[in-house]
Amino acid sequence: MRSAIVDLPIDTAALAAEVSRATNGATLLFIGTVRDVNDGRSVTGIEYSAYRSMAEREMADIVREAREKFATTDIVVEHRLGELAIGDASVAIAVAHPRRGAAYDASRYVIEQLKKRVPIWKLEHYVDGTREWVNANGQHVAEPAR
Amino acid sequence: MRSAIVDLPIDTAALAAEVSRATNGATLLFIGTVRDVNDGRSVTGIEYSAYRSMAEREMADIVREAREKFATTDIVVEHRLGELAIGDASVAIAVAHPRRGAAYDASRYVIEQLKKRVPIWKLEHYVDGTREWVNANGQHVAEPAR
Amino acid sequence: MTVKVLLFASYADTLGTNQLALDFSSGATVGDVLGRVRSMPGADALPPEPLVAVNERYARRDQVLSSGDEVAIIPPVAGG
Amino acid sequence: MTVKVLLFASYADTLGTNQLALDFSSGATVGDVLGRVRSMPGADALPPEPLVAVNERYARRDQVLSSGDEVAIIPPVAGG
Repeated sequence: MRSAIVDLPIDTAALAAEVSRATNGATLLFIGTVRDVNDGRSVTGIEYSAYRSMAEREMADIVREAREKFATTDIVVEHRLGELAIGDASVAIAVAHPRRGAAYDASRYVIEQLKKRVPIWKLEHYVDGTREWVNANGQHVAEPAR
Repeated sequence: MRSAIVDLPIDTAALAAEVSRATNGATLLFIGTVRDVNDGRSVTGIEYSAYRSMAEREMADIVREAREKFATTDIVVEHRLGELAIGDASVAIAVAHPRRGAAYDASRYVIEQLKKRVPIWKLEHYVDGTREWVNANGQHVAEPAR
Repeated sequence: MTVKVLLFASYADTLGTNQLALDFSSGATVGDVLGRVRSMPGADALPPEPLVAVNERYARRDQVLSSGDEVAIIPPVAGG
Repeated sequence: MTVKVLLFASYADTLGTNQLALDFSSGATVGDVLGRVRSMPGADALPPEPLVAVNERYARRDQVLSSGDEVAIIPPVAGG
């Protein structure tokens, strides 16, 4: 059981390996990646920032909750910050469990809670050179000119 | 979109890479692995066998159905046959989708249908040297002495 | 007409073979094949209503067979 | 007492800073901090009820603050 905010690329295969265990029958690896289009606009990259200490604390809380709800300690989550390119993994969640149903439910719980509670923000960069803060509800706030 | 019955170890990271695409925001990799205990008995390995041509056909059907239901062509499934050891991947399903909800649902659809319909069987090998056919409902049928 | 019957896993063990070639008169159904197989030595261990596929598709008891059809009697599946 | 206020992302842009140190009399609440921040130049762009955390925990408007508390005004989160 582990969660971390990281600054380097996430090694998703290593996360899956980290939760593997002879008692588990199902491993589920969720990878969130940067899309080239959001809300109809062409994206060239995203800068992720966070209230880092609180984000780490919330992620640790979420993993603890998932352990209690789904009875497995085999949960690892990493969220990356900084400048990400299209296709880069921004978040990865590896869960393993004796039963597949619980693995799916635990994985889903972690990503949904993460998207609701963990104080991380993204500044999308568009083809036209503009940048906007995006929130999870799809609302945009233009970044002031610098 | 691809499905296959394979005889060699499944390269799960390659499956995840195969479905990745700049338009997708979520990749979900499900890996089914051989557990060391089933129904309270210590397992040393499992031999998977199949009605191979029909298994390939059913898997292709399931992937096509998932494509229609969840609107993504980024689905790859492999199921391995032969002698597998504890921890080996017997099945892997990689799905990518613009939205994470659909990725989870498509992945779950494929594994649930696979477990219901694809004619594959497993002969569990136990610590005491006995072997039994196991079905998805947890019923066991002892293999006749050879 | 001749129908090819495939047996797998525990059913192949039960009947001591994984393949049979059985002759039927025209109009025979999946149910007829099952009846014949069930009369064979050891076959009383088969469940009353096993899954059956004809030419790699799951089939009902009343499906009429053609010569050369491949009828598979399918134990409860356990993939994954 | 002095309260440290943290601003992030679009809110930091809006106020032109990511950190403030504000003085309050004893008994001040989260709501009092929000009221003060909202009186600052540019702050009318903040939403009426932004998320707030005190010492890294989400907090309600009526939470009473202590000296040295870290109050973060949190834009809608967008991780993942």
